[in-house]
Amino acid sequence: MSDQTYSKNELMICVAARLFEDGATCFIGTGIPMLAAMLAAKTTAPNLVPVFEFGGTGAIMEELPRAVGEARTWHKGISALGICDTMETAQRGFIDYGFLGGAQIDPYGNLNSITIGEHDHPRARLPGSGGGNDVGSHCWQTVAIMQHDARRFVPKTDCVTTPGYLTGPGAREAAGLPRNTGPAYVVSTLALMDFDPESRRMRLKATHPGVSVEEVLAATGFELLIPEQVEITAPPSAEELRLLREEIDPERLYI
Amino acid sequence: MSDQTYSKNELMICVAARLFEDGATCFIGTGIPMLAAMLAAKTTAPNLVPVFEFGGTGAIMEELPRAVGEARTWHKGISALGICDTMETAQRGFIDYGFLGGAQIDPYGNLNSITIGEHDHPRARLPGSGGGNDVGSHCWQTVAIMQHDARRFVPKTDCVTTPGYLTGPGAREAAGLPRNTGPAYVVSTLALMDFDPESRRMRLKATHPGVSVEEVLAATGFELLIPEQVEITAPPSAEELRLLREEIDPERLYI
Amino acid sequence: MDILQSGTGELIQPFDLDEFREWNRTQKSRKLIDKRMSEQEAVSRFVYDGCYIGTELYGTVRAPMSLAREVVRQGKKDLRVCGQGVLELDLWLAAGLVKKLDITYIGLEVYGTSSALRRAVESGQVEKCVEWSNGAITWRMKAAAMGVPFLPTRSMLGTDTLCYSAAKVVEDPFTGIKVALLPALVLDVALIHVHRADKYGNCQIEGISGFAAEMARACKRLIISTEEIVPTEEIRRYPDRTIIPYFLVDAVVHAPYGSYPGEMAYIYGRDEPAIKEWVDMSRTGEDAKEYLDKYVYSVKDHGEYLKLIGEERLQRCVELREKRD
Amino acid sequence: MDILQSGTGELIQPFDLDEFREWNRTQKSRKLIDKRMSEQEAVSRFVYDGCYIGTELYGTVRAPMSLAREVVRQGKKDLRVCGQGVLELDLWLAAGLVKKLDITYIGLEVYGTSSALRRAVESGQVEKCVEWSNGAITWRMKAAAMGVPFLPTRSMLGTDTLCYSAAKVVEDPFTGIKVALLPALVLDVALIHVHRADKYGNCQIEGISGFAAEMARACKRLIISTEEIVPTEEIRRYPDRTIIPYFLVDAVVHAPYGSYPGEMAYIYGRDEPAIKEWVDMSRTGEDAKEYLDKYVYSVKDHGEYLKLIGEERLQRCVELREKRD
Repeated sequence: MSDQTYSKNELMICVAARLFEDGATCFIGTGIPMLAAMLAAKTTAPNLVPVFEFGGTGAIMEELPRAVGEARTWHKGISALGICDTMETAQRGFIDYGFLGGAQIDPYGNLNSITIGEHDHPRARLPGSGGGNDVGSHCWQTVAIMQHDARRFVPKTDCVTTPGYLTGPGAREAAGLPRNTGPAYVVSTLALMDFDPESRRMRLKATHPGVSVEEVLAATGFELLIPEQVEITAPPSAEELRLLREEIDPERLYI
Repeated sequence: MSDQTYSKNELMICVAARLFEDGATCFIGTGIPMLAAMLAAKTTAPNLVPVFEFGGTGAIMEELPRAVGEARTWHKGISALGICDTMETAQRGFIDYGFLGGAQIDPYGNLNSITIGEHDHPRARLPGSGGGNDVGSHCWQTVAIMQHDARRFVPKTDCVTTPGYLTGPGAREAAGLPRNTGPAYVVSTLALMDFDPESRRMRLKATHPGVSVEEVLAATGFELLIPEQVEITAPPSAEELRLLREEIDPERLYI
Repeated sequence: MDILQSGTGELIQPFDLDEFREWNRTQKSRKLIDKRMSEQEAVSRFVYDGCYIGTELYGTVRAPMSLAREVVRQGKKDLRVCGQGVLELDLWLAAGLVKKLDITYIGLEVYGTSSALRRAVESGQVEKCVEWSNGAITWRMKAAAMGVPFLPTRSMLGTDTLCYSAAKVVEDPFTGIKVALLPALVLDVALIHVHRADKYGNCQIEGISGFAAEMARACKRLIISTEEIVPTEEIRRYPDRTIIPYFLVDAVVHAPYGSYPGEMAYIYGRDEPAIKEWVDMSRTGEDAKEYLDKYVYSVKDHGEYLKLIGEERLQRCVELREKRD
Repeated sequence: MDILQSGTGELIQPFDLDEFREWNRTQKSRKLIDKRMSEQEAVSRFVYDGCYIGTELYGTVRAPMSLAREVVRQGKKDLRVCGQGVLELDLWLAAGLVKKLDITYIGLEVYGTSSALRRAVESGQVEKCVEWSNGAITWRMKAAAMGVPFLPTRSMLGTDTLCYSAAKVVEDPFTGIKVALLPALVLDVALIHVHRADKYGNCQIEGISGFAAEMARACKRLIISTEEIVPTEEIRRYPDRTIIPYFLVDAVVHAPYGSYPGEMAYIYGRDEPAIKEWVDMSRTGEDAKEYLDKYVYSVKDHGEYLKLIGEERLQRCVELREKRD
C-alpha cells in the first residue's frame, strides 16, 4: 500500500498505463490516454509504439501532447504522415490497442459521444464520433476510460457512436466489423472492468483501493457481472506518482 | 518548304509538338511524346505542364527522359509524388491532353496493345494496357501516334485496350467514361487525322508533304473520312530540326 | 450488391463527378499565375454565404486561424461546414455563421466539450448535424480527390453514427463482407495553412500532413495561407515535398503566425494561455461575443491582430517550437 | 447496385481481409528488430515457389534489381507476378520463373516490346495473363493498403482490358454513374528498393515515390534493399520522410547500386549500354540464357556482380546522376 495520497485521475492513469503491453501499437487519443501512454513508456512498456490519428507514429514522448496533431505526437518519431495513413493502418489490422472515452457506456461496451436525448433535437450536443468510431471499429482491443456513475454507465446509450460488442455475441461480425476485435477493458474512477468472453457483457475485474463492490454496483446503471474473485487494483506507486507529477504533467493539466 | 531532309519520326514529332496547347497539362508516355513535348516546350508551348505517370509533374525537361519514372521526368519539377497522384489527377479532370500509342487503331480511335489473335492463345503478345488505358479514359483529349499501314489501321482491333469512341457516338458515356472526353488527333507516318464530331469516325485532316490522299487510303484498312479540304502538314522547320538533333535527342535514340 | 442499409442523414453537399471534372477543366488554370492576395481579398472573392466550407487539420495545429478569423470578420453566413475542428470552427459557431454540419468532432481537446457547439446545436441555430467518423470524413474527401463517387470502409458499421450519416452499407461482391460506402465530398471552399508556398501556390508542409493532400484535391476553391512565400526555385529543388501543386490553388495569403494561437511545427509552439482564454470566454454566449469583438471585429486584418498579440508573446511561442535537434 | 458486368479474368490472388488483418497482427512484429540480412537469406526465407510476388517501380528506375537477380539465381519458380516491369520482370520471364501474370505493361520502354514476354506467353509457358491498367493495378494495391475489399475507378470501362480482368462494373448508388470495382491485391511478397533505411526497416525515398507506399502496405512479406543503412536517429529527425515504417518490413538488404543498370535519383544515373546489352541479348532465348549465365548464375551475389561490372563503369553512372543544384 502506498502512503501517498493521489487523485482519481492519477489512479486511472496508472491503472490504464499498466494495461499497455510492451512493444504493442496503440492508438492514443487526447487526455488521459496520452498520460497513460507516457507513463507506460517510462515504466513497463518502453517499446510501446504510440500512434496519433493525424499521422504521428512511434514518437518518443518527451513532453505531454495537448492535441492529437501536435508536434509532440511525432517528436523523434518513426513516421509523420497523415490521418489516412494511421486510420488505414488500423483498418489493415496493425493497431493492437485503442483508448476511448465517451459520455455514456452500456453493458456491451458501446459508447455514445454524439447526443444526449433525441439526435435531431438533443438535450446535449456532445463532440461527435471523432476518431473513436474508427478506433473502436479497427483496433484489436480497446480500453475505455470513464468517470463512473449511473448517468454514464447506462443500460442503453442514447446513441451508439463507437461500437463495443453492439447487441452481444456475434453482433460485431454480423455488422461487418473486423473479426476478433472489441472492447477489452474499462478503466473507471471506481474500478477496472473486463468483458465476459461468452456473453460479451461488462464484468468487474478489480475495485480501486478503498472502493467496495457495492459502491461500484450503485454507480452502475446496469447489471454488472461480478466474478467470484474481485481483485483490488494496486494504488499508484511512489515512482509512478513522481513520474506523473514531475516528468509527465508538471503543469498539472490533467492530474 | 524546307530544303532539308528529315526522317518520318522527325516529322511525326514536329506535327505532334504543334498540337500542344500552351499552358496545358499533358500526360506524356515514353518515346515520341517525350520528344514532342520537349520540342513544344522549346517552341510554341513554353508553359506546357508535362505529367509523367509515376509521379513527375511540371518538370523542366532539359534532357530527354528514357523512362516514365526517370529523374528527368521531375527535374526541377513542380511535384514528384507517385502514380496514384498523377492517375487520380487525371481521373479528377485535371489533365488536358494525353499521348498514346498502340499496335492497332480502328476508325473510332480505339487502340490495342495487349494481344494479336485470340487473347488466351495469342499470335503476338504485346506489352499490355499500361497507362494507356487510364490516359485514354480520363484525359480530356488524346492524341495517338502511329506507324501508318493497313495492318495497324484496321476496321476492328483484335482487342480494345485503350478506349477511343468505342462503338461510336454516345458509347463512351454509356460505358461510364467521363463526359466530353475522347480522341482528338492521330499523328501517323503519313498524315494527321482528326475525328468527325457527328459520327466520331476518323477523318483525314492533312497529309504529310509528298504523301497523296490515295497513299493514305491505301495504307488504311478501313474507310477513312475525307473532308473537302485536305491540308498539307508543314514540314519540320530548320529550327525544329536543329532543336531535335542538337538539344533534344543528340544521342539519336529516336530520330 | 444490394443496399443493405442507408444512413438517414442528409447528403448536405450533393456532388456530380462529371461536373467537378468540368470545373477542374475550366476554372482551374494550369498557368503559373501570381495568386498572392490579402486575406480580405481571398475570403471575399472565394467564400460566400451558404457555401460548403472546410478547414484543414485541427484548431491548435497548423490550422488556418487567420483565414478563419477573416471569415468571421466578413460575416459569411449560412455556412455548411465539414467536420472536425477546435478553435477555428468554434469561432464560426460562436459567431452564428454555421447552418449545417457534417460533424465528426468539435471540441476543445484537453479542455473538454465545446460550449459554442452546444449552444449552436441545442438552440436549433445549426439546423442539421450529419454524423461521420474522423476516418470517414477524410475518406470522403479522398474519394473526391481520387475522382471516384465513393470509397468503402469498415468504420461506422453497426452504429448510430452510420444511421445518422448518409453512408450506405453493401456486401462486397468479391469476398462477401459488409462495407459502408462513403459518398465523395467535394467542398466549395477549403482553407489550408502551410509552412511555405511560392506565389503560384505550390505548397510544402513539415511534419504530419493531416488531411491536406486530400482536402486540397477535393475542393472547388482553395485558399492557402502560408508562413513564408518562397521563390519557385526552392520548390523545384525539392519537388518531392510539394504536397499541393499550384494548379489546385486559387489564392495564396502570406500569413506569418497564421496558425496562432495554435502551433506550427519547427516555427512556433502554441500559446497555451491564449487558447485557455477562448476556452474560458466561450463558456457563455456573451463572453464569446466579447472575445470576438476584441480579437476579430476590432482588428482590421491579421497584421493588426498580431500587433494586438504583441511581439513578446509571439517570440515566446517561437521559443517553444518543436525543433529538429 | 447490381453487377452490370464481370471481367472473365481469373482473380489469381484471392484475398480475405480478416485473414490479412490476422497476418498483420501475428506475423508482423511491432518490435524494433535488426532485420539486416544478405539478399540470399532474404530471398530464401521469404520468396517461395508459387508465391504471388511484385517489384516496385520500373526496371530502370529505383527497381530492386539486385533482389530480382537473386530470385533468378535461386530459381524460385511458378511465380505469380504483379504487373508492370522492364528489366526485372524480363529477367524472370527469360529464366522461365513466371506462371501467371496480372499484367499491365511489360516492355523495354524506349527499346520497344519485350521478346522475353512474347516467348514466355506465346509458348504457353506463362499460363495466364489477366489484364489491368497501370492505374488499376496500383489502386488494387491501394485497396489492400487501405484495408478495404475494393476501390472504384472510371478506368477500364468499355474496353477488353476490363473483359480480360477480374473487375466488376456496378452503378454508383449515390449518383448513378458506372464504375469498375477493382478487387484488393494482397501480395505474398514485395521487393522494394529505397535510398536509405535503418536496420529495422524504416525507409525513406528521394524523388517520385512510384507505388512504394501502396505496395509496402499491400503485402505479407516485404524485402527492402537499400543504397544506404543509416542510424535510426537520422530517420527520427525527418519522420515526415518515412514512407515505409519498420513494422511493414521483414528484411533489410544493404545493396549499394541495387538498381543498377537502372538509376537511383541523386546517387547514380542509368548505364545505357548495359541496358542495351539486355535489349539485344533478350531477342533470342539462347542469347538471353547467355546473359543470365554471365550476369546472374556465374556470380554468387550482388557484391560479385558489382565487381564484374567494375568500379569505372559504376563511377561513370555516379557522374550521370540527377543532381539538386
